[in-house]
Formats: sequence, C-alpha cells, structure tokens
Amino acid sequence: MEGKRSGSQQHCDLLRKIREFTRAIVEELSNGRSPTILIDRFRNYCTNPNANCCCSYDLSYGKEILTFRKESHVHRLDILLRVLLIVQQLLQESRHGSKRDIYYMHPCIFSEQSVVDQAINDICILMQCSRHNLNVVSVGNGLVMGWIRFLEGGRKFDCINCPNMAHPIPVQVEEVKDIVSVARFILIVEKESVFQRLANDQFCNANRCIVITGRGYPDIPTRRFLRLLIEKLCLPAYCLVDCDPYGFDILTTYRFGSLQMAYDAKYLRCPEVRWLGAFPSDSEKYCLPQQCLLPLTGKDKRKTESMLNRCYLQRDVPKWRSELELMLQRGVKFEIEALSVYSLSFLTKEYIPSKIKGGVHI
Amino acid sequence: MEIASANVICLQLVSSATQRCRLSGEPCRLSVVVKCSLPSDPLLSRISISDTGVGSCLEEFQGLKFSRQSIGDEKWDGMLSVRTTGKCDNEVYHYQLNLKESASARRLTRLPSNPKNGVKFSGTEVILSMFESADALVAEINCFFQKMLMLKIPNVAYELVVERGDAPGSQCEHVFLANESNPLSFSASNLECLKSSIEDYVLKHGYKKEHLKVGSGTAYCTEGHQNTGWMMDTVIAISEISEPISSCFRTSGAKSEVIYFKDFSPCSVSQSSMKALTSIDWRSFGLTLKSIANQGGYAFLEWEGLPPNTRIDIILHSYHKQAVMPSAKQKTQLDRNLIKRAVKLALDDLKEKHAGVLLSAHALKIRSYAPDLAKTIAGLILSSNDSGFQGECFSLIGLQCQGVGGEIVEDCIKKKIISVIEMNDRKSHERSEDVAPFLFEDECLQELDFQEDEYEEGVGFVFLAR
Amino acid sequence: MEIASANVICLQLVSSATQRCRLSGEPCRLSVVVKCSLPSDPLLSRISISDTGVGSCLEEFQGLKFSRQSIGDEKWDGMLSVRTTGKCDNEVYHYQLNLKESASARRLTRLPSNPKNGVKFSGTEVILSMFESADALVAEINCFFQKMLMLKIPNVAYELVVERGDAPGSQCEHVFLANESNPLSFSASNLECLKSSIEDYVLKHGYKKEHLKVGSGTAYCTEGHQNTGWMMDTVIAISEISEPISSCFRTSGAKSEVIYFKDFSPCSVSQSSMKALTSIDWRSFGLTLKSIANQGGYAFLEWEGLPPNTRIDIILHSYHKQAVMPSAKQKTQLDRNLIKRAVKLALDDLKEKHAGVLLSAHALKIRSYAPDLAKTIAGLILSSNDSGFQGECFSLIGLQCQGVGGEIVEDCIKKKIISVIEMNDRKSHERSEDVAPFLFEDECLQELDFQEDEYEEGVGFVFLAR
Amino acid sequence: MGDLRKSSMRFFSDQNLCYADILPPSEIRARIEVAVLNFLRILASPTPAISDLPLINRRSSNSRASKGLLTQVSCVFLSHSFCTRSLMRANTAKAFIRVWKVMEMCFGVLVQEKRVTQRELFYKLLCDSPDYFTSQLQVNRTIQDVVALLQCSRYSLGIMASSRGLVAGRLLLQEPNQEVVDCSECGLSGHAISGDLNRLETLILNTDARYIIVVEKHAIFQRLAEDRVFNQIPSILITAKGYPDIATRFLLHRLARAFPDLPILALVDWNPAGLAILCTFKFGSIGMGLEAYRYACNVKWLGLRGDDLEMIPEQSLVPLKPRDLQIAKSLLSSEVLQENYRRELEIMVQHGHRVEIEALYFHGYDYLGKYIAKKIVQANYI
Ligand SMILES: [Mg+2]
Ligand SMILES: [Mg+2]
Repeated sequence: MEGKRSGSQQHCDLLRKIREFTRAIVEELSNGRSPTILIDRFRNYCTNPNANCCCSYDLSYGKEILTFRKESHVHRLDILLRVLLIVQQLLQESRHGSKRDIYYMHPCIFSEQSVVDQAINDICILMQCSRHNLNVVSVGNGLVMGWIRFLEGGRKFDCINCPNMAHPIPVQVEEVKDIVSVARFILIVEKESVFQRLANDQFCNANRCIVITGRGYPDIPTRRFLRLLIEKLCLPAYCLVDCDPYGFDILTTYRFGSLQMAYDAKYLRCPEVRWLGAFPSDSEKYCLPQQCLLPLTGKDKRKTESMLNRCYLQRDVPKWRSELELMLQRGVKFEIEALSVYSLSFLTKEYIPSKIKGGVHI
Repeated sequence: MEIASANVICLQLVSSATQRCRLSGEPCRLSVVVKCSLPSDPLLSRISISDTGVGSCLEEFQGLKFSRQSIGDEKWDGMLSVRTTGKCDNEVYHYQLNLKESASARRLTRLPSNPKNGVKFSGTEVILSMFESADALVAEINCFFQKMLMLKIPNVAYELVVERGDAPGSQCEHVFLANESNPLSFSASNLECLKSSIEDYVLKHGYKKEHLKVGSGTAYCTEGHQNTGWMMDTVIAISEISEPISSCFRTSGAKSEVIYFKDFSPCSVSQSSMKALTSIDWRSFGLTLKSIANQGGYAFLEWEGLPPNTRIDIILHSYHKQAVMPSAKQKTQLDRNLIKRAVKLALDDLKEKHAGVLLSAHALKIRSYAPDLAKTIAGLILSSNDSGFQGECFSLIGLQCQGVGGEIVEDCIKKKIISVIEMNDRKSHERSEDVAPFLFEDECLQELDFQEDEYEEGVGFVFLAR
Repeated sequence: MEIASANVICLQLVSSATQRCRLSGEPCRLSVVVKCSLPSDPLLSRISISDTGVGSCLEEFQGLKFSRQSIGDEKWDGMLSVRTTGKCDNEVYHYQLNLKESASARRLTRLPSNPKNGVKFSGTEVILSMFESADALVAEINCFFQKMLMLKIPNVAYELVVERGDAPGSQCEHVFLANESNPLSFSASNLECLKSSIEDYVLKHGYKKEHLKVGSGTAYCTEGHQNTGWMMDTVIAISEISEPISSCFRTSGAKSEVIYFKDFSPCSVSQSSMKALTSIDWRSFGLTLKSIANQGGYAFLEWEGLPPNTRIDIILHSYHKQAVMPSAKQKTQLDRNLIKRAVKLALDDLKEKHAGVLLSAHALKIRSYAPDLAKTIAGLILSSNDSGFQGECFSLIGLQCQGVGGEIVEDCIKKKIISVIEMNDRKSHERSEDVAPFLFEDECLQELDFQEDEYEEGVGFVFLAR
Repeated sequence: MGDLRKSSMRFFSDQNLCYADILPPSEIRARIEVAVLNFLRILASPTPAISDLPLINRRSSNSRASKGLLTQVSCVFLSHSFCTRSLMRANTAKAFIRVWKVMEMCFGVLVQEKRVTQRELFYKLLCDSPDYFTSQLQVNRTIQDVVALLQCSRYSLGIMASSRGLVAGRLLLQEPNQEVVDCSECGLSGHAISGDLNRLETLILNTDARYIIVVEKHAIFQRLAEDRVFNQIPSILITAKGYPDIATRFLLHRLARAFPDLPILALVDWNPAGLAILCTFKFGSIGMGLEAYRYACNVKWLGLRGDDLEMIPEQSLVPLKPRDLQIAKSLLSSEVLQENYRRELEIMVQHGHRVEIEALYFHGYDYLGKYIAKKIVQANYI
C-alpha cells in the first residue's frame, strides 16, 4: 500500500482519510446511529490442506465489524481512536513516534503493547497504508555490512569503506537514496552472533556481498530495507537461519511476511529469498557431533506441525516443506554455531561459499 | 373459594360488591358499616356491606365454602343475610345463607321480599355478625380500600363506617372516594387508571412528578374464543426519593413490593407468579434481583446495587378481557408467561420513554466508554489543522462554527454517543439477537503468539536475567 | 575365664602351653595327642597337651571356671591331670584338678611327684578325657594351629597327633612347624613375624609377591607404669588375585575376615572391637564398608565397590608390652582407640608405601580429572606459536626441548598431577588443612576469604538483593 | 613475547587494583603463558603442588564503595577478597578444570587472531569436554572466572562483544584513517556504539556541546534525536537501551575524561529500575565484575524526579510491582547511594507508583525537549 508519491503528499492524503473517518463517525452519531467500522482481515497464508487455495495477499478474506453494540468492540474502538488521534498529531507535526511511545501515552488504558500494535495494524488497514506512513517507526534492530553505500536523509552510510563493520539499518527506509553496490549477493543471517562471526572472519572481504541481520524476527525497517536492496540491486538473497522451528519461521517471515502484517505483506515480503541453511540434512552431511543436536521440545513440535500446514509452503517452496518435515521426523534441532565446532572459520571459509557456489540452496 | 377466616370472607364480599358496581357502569357507592359493641352483646360486631351496583345473582355466594378448621364456630355462625335487587326488579329479594351447611339445598333460605314500589334502583346489602372485636377487620378493610383506590375504578366510591356503641359521639366514619385528586374520564382504560394512581401516589407523598418514571404494559392471553381471554396490566414506577417515607407500599430500602390485583381486587401473589417474577431477565434492564420473598401473600423483590435513593414500584393487574359477573370460579393459575410478558413490556416502555433508565449492565459498561470516546473524537476534530473539517463536524453535531470550547464539543459528542448506546440497548430487546459481526474461522490466528514483534524498550529488566 | 565348652578348654590349654613355650625363649615343641576309641570305652577320647616350655605355675588353671550349664556332666568329668616341671626343679610335679569343684580347697589334689634324676628339662603335660568323639575338636585345634602359625613365634613347633584305636595303621599324625617356608631370625619382632606370615600365605596360594601390598602399624597403650601397657600390632594386606581360592581366611568375594590374636593366641572379636572397626574412617582410604558382621566370634567386613579381584586381609594382635606368664586374668575390654589407631597406622603405611593404593574417594575423583587437566595444559603449551615459551615449559617438566609428541607432554604432566594428588591425599591425613600455593602470588592475600561458588550473574546494579 | 611475559609476571606480583584491563591479544596470551609456566613450575618444584586459582570475589559482600574526594566520582569496586578454584576441593575441582579449558579455548582463539561468540565457545566446549560443560550458563560463569583470574576484560579474551549503545548530537567521532562521523547528522537512529573497546579507545573525539544527556530508553533517545534537541540544548545524547553495557559506559567515560567540564545528566524513568540504571552509569556494578567501576562517571539526575509528579497525568501512574520494590530495597541498602537519591527513592516507594518518561508526552511530543531545557536552565539536577 506504499504509494509512489512524495512523502508530504502522502501525509496530506492520510490526514484527509483520517478526517473522513472522523467525520463519518460524527455523522453517524449525529444521525443517532451507531458507527459501523469495517476492518478488512488479511492473512498471508491459509491452512487449507488441499493446497488448492487461492490465497492472495492483496484481497481481504473477511471483515471485522466494530459497532457500539459489544463492549469488546467499543474497547477496541476506544483504543483505535486514541491511537488515531496520536497518529494525526504525529502527521500534522511531521514527527515520528514509536509504537512504544504511543503505548506510553495511555499505559493504563492500553494495558499492553500488543493492544497498541493491533490498533496500529487496524488503522493501517482502515487507511490503506503502511505503518511507516503513519509516522510510526520502529526502533531499528537490524544491522548491515558489506559492499554497499547509500544515503538516508542527509546521512551517508559508507559500508564499502569498511565492509566488515556493522551499521544499523536505517529506520526511515523511505528516505534511503543513492544506493551503490558492487555486491554479488545478499546474505541474511538470523542472529547477531553469526553476523559477528562473519565480520570477524572478514567474510565480506573474501566474498563481495552484503550481509544483513534482523537479530531474530526481523523488524519492519529491516524487511523493507532488504526488499529495497533486492529491488534496486537485483541481487540474489540467501538466508541462513538456525535449524529449528524459530529459525524456519524467521526464514518464512523474510520471504512471505508475517501474519500480523499480512495486510502489508506485499510491501514487506521478499519472494526472492532463498534458503541457504542450515538444513536438517546438514547435521549428517557435516557430521555434527551428537552433543550439538538438541531434541525438539513439545512446543517446537507443535509449532513445526502448525507451520507445515501453511499453504504457501506447499505452493511456493515444497522443498522447504520437505526439509521442515525432515526436521520433525528426526526430532532434533541445531544452531548455526554448531557448524563452528570443528573450526571457527568453517562457516565462512567452507559452508557458505560452497553452498552458494554449488547452488545448494532452495 | 375456600375461606380461611371471617375477615377473608368480608374482603371477598367487598370484592364482589366492587364487581357489581363496576358492571353497572354508573356512579356507584360501596359502603361497609361495622357496628361494634352492640348493646345486645358487647363482643358481637355486625358488618353490613352494601353497594348500589347491579343486583347479585347469588351464584357468587354459592361458590364460597366455609372451612370449619379455620374459623371456630364461636367466632362466626356462618350466616349471611343478603338483600339484593336489579334495576328491572320490582322488589328487593331477601335471602339467608348458611355457609356452614354443606348440603346446598339447605344453604339458601329465601325470606320474604320487600316491594320497590316502582322505584328503579339496584343494589345489594350483605350482613353478617361476628363474635369478635372488629378492629383487625376494620384495619384490613381500610388497607383493602386503599389498594382498591389504586385501580381508580372511575364509577365507584368507597365508604367505611365504624359505629361503636350507641353513643353518638363514639361514632367514627371513614370515607374513601375514588378520583378525588386526579379525576379521570369515565372512558379511561384500566391501565391508564393504574398509571394515574401511581402518579397520585407520588404526588401525595411529596415527590416531584419529574422524578417519577412510569412504564406500563399489557399482555393478552386469549383462551378459547377471542373475548374470554385474560389481560395483564403492569405498571412499573421508578422514583427517586430523598428520604424514606413510610407508606402503604411496604417497601423499605432496596425492596419492592409487588402489588397484585386480580379482577379488580387486591390479591396475594401465587407461587407461580413468584416464579414468573424470578424468571424475568432483570439484568438486561440493569437490575440485579438479589432475592424474592413471599411474605403473607405479598411478593418482595430485593435488589442489589440499586442506588439508595431509588425505589421501584410494581403493580400487576390481571383480569378477564371481557367484564364478567363476579364469580368465585377464578383461574388461580395464571399463565406465567403473561406476567413475564407484561412486566417486560412495562420495563421496555420505561426504557423507551426515559433515556438512560433501566439500561442493561452491558450497555452501562459500553456507556462508560462514552466520555473517553467523546474526548478522543473531539480531540481528532479540535486538533485537526483543517478548519473546514472542523466546521463540517460542528455543524453535524449542531454547534455554531466558531469559538466553541473543547468541552462543549466533547460534551455534545458524548451525549450523542450515549443516546446511540441507549437506543441500541432498547433496540436489542426487539431484535432477537445481536447481529454477530462477520465471523470467520481463522486457524492462522492461533499461531500469532509465536511471532515476536520487535520490542525495543523495557529491556532493562531483561538484561537482569542474563 | 569362663569355659563354654570342652573344646574351648582344650584350646585354652593349648594357648597356655604356647605361652609357656614362648616364655622359655628356647626352641620348644608343643604336642597335642588325641587318642580316640580307647579300648576301655570307644566313645572316650583322651587328650594330652604337652609342651617343653617353662613349667606351669598352676595359677593359670586356677582361673579356669567350669560352667555346668554349658557342658553336660556326661561329656567331661571336669578332671585335668597335670604334670609339670621347671628347669631348676628336681622332680616332675603331678596334680589332679577337678574343675567341677567350686571350693578351691578341694579342686587341687597333689599326687606323688616323679624324680628327674638330675636331668635338666622343663615342660608340662595336661591330660583330660572326654566322652565324645574328638573329630570336631581335632578340626578346631587344626585351625587354631594354623592361625598360631601366622604369629610365627620363632621358637615354637606345633604337633597334633590323632591316634585311633590301637591298630598302628589307623594312627594319623599332623605336624605343624613354624618358619618352615620363610625362616625368620629369632630376634624378629612380632609385627615382622605377622608380616612375614602374610607373605608366606600369599606365596603359598600361588600369588606373585609383587601383587601383594602389605602395611602394618603398632599402637601402644601404656597403663600404670611403662612396661605393663598393651601393644596392638596390625597388618593389612591387599592382594590382587586372578581367581578365588578357598583358604583358611574364610573370605569370599568382597568380604574380609579380621583375624584377631590376643596375647599370642587366636581370639574371637569382642563387641567393642567391632565398634572400633566400624568407626574407622574407611572412606578416607577409598574403602566403603557395607556391613560388619560378627559370626561366631569372627568379624567379617563387607566392602562395597571393591574390584572383584582384590582382597583385603586384616590381622590384629594385641598383647602385653612385657611378656608375662600366661594367666586367665585378661583385660577383655581393649581400648577401642588402640584398634582404631593401629588400623589407621597400617592403612597409612600401605598408602605411603604403595602409590595409588587406598586413595580416598575424594582423591580418586580428583585424580579422574587429571587426564583432562593434563590435556588442557598440554594443549595450551602446544598450541602456542612461541617456541621460547614451549621450551621453558618442556624444561620445567623435564622433557627434551625438540620433537616431543603431544602425548608425551600430556602424559608427563598427567603423571605429575596424579602424583601430587596422591601425595596430597597421604599428606592430608597428617595435616589438618592443606593449603596449596596460588597460581599468582599476591601480597594482598592476607585478606584471603575462602568463599565458595559465589555467582552473581548479570546483575545490572550491584545492590540487588537476592 | 618473552618481554611481555616478564611484564605480565610483574603485573601479577605487584597488582594492587582489582580491575579488568582492556588488553591487546598479545598481552592476554602472555598472561595465559605465565599462568601455564607458574602452574608447571609449582607442579615440578621440589615440593610439588597444584596451584589454586585466585579469583577476585564477585560477591556483593566483596564490594566496596568509594567516595571520591577530589574527583566527585564515586564508584563501586571489588576489593581484594579472593575466592579460589582449587582442584583439591571437591566443590571447586570441576570449576578449576573449566577455567583451564576456557583459557585453552581463548588462547587458541587469540593465537588465531580471531574472536568467538559465547555461543560458539559453548558449542566447542560442549563437544570437547561434555563432562565439564553442559550449559551456556556454565560457560558464561567460567568466562567470568577467567576474567577474574587474568584480570582482563572479557572482550580481551577474544570474546565478541556487541553494544546496544547509541550516541547522537554534537559530537564528532573519528577513527584513525577514517572519515569524521558527525553524530548530529545520524538521523533518529543515532550512531551505533561499537562493541569493540579497542576501537572506542582510539576514537578521536570533538564536541562543542555543553552537556551530555544520558537517556535510559531507546525510544526517548529517538524522540530527542528526531527533534534535534541537541541543537536547542547543545548536547550529546547517549543511550544504552536499558542497563548499560561496557562499551556504552566506556564511551561515556571517555567523553567525561575528554571533556571534563560537561555535566552528565541522566533522564530515566521514575522507578527504581530507572535509578538503578542511572546508578550503574554513575557507580558501576558488580554484575560486570572487574570491569565495573573503572568507567564510573559523575552522572547527575535530571529527571524524572519527585517534583515532576505534578505535571504527570493521573492515568500515567502505574502501581509499583514487587520487582520494583525489590530493586528499591537493594538500592536503599547500598552505602554508595547519596542522601538526596535515597530521599527520592523513599518518596517513590511511599508514593507506590512508577512513571515512565513518556508520561510527559501528555503535554505534547515536543514537551520533552522543553522539560529538559527548563531543568538545565534552572540547574535542577542532583
Ligand atoms: Mg534461533
Ligand atoms: Mg524503565
């Protein structure tokens, strides 16, 4: 829902939409009617076992109707309007606020962060925009290094100058301009420690690439930034995650987007992302010691089983699905660090280069 | 009708007299004269119940059954002396009834009639004697009449005269007249009469009329052919009092007495009616029934969480759709549903007429959001930097464009929100069920909790655990 | 001494004879001759106990008390015939003792002496008769002698002769001679004799001497004036056998029999000695006492977790510091501490002499870490790319600088570590607390504060209370 | 290397401060080599022994507070109380081996001139010595033991560090042979503080700021950075996103040394944890072991404080949780806590509520800047 128009024009549009929304509510009230607020529901997958679903990212698959008739609705409306008021102020003052900032405006009413998050998502759906359009920013957790140079606002990110040094991923991705890169691929790693390993091993010196980490589940700036790079630079993107259900879920978040942000998935997902590792089959291939293989917990198994039902796996990446099934079958998981057991540089000297060179990614 | 005490038979006789008056359709007088301390026997009381209504058909007395177990022989001999005449009759008939006699042939003794000499009048007088002081009886008849007055039967005036001894100074007279304070037209319906009497009551006890909220409802129950069904009139009054006042409505604190009339006479509440009252969904009217008690035939509803200065009065009146001659043959088991329906109609009526009254607990909760919602919406309007938009909104809520204070806007919106919520609450009783918002089965949602979202702050404590 | 059975009195008499031999200081012979199935009475056995030791003082017999309850009159008449003479005596005295007689005056009957005709010799013969087959007695004396042999009293030879009937062919003779396999000098101490006999035992049973580890200790207990105290000799042998061999040491599996001598005679273990054995801190020698049992006066110690091919033999010998004439008056309650001290001395001795033997459970555990520690230290040395450092390390552990394999370095360090651990384990018995030097010396160490595992993880600020 | 060893020997013999140095790998290697040599020397001496490992005790009972007389900087430090890891005592024998194992690992990493993450170290140890290491926690503790033994920072052992710290405002940073970074031009995410202490050590610092503002929370930092508050109040903004890591404290300490005239003002939540964060910047903490007190800075408490409550709307008051009271209790029990802080904390506990800095947004998002400015102008900090 990210438009191509300039930021200020977008702000005006959004403010107008907010005013229209407010006016509609006032109008209904003045007519003695309960305002009825329709919120589309989106999802980026279904669990239709027949795999012949027609899941679409762009169409809602249902609507929620908020009225004054149910207490839970009124509560949600109360929160939604409070957040909307804050957003209107942010937009009018051209300021940015974090979700946390918004939460702290009424901590007792909001009771917890997730309530605010839902309201922000609802507003995005109502206003048909992305979160950053609301001037709601996340604090960025992502890191980037490698053969890339760009500007964010007036600030220069010159990673090429020192390609093994971590730079924070810019929060305002829409401000990123003048991307210059000589990289041959983008490597996404799940966690900071692996990122540090790559930095320490001078991975980017040896391999002309860009390395990105979202430090766990990637936040929105990281995903938007990655998408921007893939679009602008047309580079292949490989993803290296732990061989456990969370690693896999993080992988799918990069490629297919997250369920909460499904309404915006088409701007956040990166269908180009390829899974580089660690595959469940790697434990045998690289003879990992038994101690490094941990049994899947009950929670792990449940999560894996429910992930297996996601339609996009069957439809778009059946190979991922069979690897995930293999994980469940073997009942063990391992972390990327387990690959460094024999040699610290195994990951950077052998594992990643051989996978990329040999096309061992799915 | 089984008679449990001599007093009960007196009230029953008064009730029959009322019916006869009501049926006559013309202004009637109903007199009860109690003569105590007769010279012949100081303990003997003579009670005369006379009315100017239509003449008695005697059937009404046939139905009375005297239960020996209840009344000692010494208190009443079971004898009724009845004189009655219809408008078209030429003489006044005189009967002697012995209720202690179970063989019906021997119950009635026809005595010589008196000629009317061409004068057209109608009326009945029933006389009985009791070997007992009549003080208790007088008190009961007094209360009975007071309740009768609530029915405001337009054409009946009541009179209670107590004569003590022969000394003229010791004679004491009570007169009750219907319609004295708030005359209703003769054509007023029974329900209107009930409502009017509740208003009288409130005015009489010094409340302002504006503090009184009255709702009423009538439920029908047709049985067999159309005209013989039952009606159930219900009037519910909610009044706010500043101090408790003792009254005939024996209500104290958060208790309501239910006043129950059956065929134009006060009546005790049956077990089945109690059940009907219990099964009403009071909660959907914001009321919480704490307990229900049957004390001597009167139902007491105790409320929970009612404001201390609020009282609720409930009058139920069930009667034949078609006015019928008084008869002891009455359907004692009234349809529970009739009560439920009538009460609900009255409550709905109250709610409809009086904004904010009897809101359901649900609506009350929703309404509690109104100030916040109003404040936020007002904030959205007032904080906007688009004055055109502000003007539009002001005019929508009916405010002058310029120079309006934030509080006024907020207050205005709040009122509108509250009115919508209250309206919704009323409407929701008409519709069968709240329209469920579009539901969709969503198997994905359960996975949501796995997703971590980025939390940036508050990590201080997380560090502690490392 | 209370006598519980006729067999016991025989053993007691043998024991007294041994004492007399021992006191004589010259080579002596001790003969027991059992004549079964005498022609006069086939069930009568005649037992003669003769020795060439110093003459008897008769007092030793006075102490013997015959308990009627234990021995039926029918088995033994309580009569002892004693002939004795000292070296300086001119005749052989002959006495008759009736132990069944409680009046001491009538117990002893002096019979006519035999003249020695100037021949200088000394000796004693005691004869008694029993109405019983002597098989059990012979077996007991046999075992008794075997145990006596363990004392290796240098100047005494034992002889047991059994004569059945008069037929010369049925005569059977057992001869026991001390020092037969491993002659010791006459001046050898009692302890040395015990140790030597354990060695004999091992050799006799086909073990190699190198598989035998023997430790010994002697504890003293002076009472009153210096020369009358008690000594306690203890010898403990640990041998590794490849297959179990039945032996006089009735040890099976992980059980040890404690052989207990008192004043140069086998003796049963008293309750108090059992307690002493129980209270020894075996764990500090890597031994786990599973149970201790007293079976017929013999203490059996059962071990837990002892390797299956290992056996432990324990001999205790308590005796007067000063050799005294045999006497029935013996201190039965030996000081518990004496046993404890003697056993601990023997165990310490074993540990001192034999590296790695009897290490405490603690040391064993710590020793099991030695390979890992050695590997780590060797790893540190070898992974360094600083040859100067490596050279220094090699020279410290006494290896040639160049071309040393990692395993050699590791092994060398491991040996050193193990030897320190074992040494510390031995030392820790002497010192109360072992203080190792610090890796880094620091003059501030006076503040030393041995606090254990104090982890304060990830506390953001210092002062967080727990 | 031999010379280094000699100086290391000297270090070990005349140390009198218990702190962890940031040392180059060669120095650490020398220290480890000295450790090995000492071990062997004692093992092979005429009275052979296995030397105990003297570790600086990291219990709070071993902590002392110092009140600076001249510098105004108070701090918390570990005094010279030792606990030992001894092979000979059953309860420390495994810990003793673990220390050597980790030293061996670190030595190997240093020889390779690399760095490891604690997780990698865990996996290596898990596979090499499963008898001794079964959890990450054991590895982390043993690393702290090695830090306490060699008295060097964890980072110096070749273990990777990351920092959550950010800096923004009127500060120019320059690494040798690199371009100058202007922290006022870093947008709202600020400039990330590197976890590499050696790199921080070499930074060339320049500023025209008048104040240094330490911010507890990332979001507040971002707000101030976006509003460019540092231009209205010439200042440097720094945050560690909660409890500070070493790198952030290190940089703040460097700033404090480089620009001793700049007051350091802290903006924290009005809750015990906020004060604890402030105190960690100000005094150090035992949790960071020997690395704690060296970077103590004379931080002043700008807000939120008790007098700010009047401008806080009612609904922003959140009741104190048991955890808050626990922190408050331990803060109050500390001798280093100055009297006026103690009073503030007592007011907080009495009041029974906590307030987040964000509560000031009630007066608008730009109020925060005004609030800081007003407080600074009135010198309203303690
Ligand atoms: Mg993971
Ligand atoms: Mg906080």
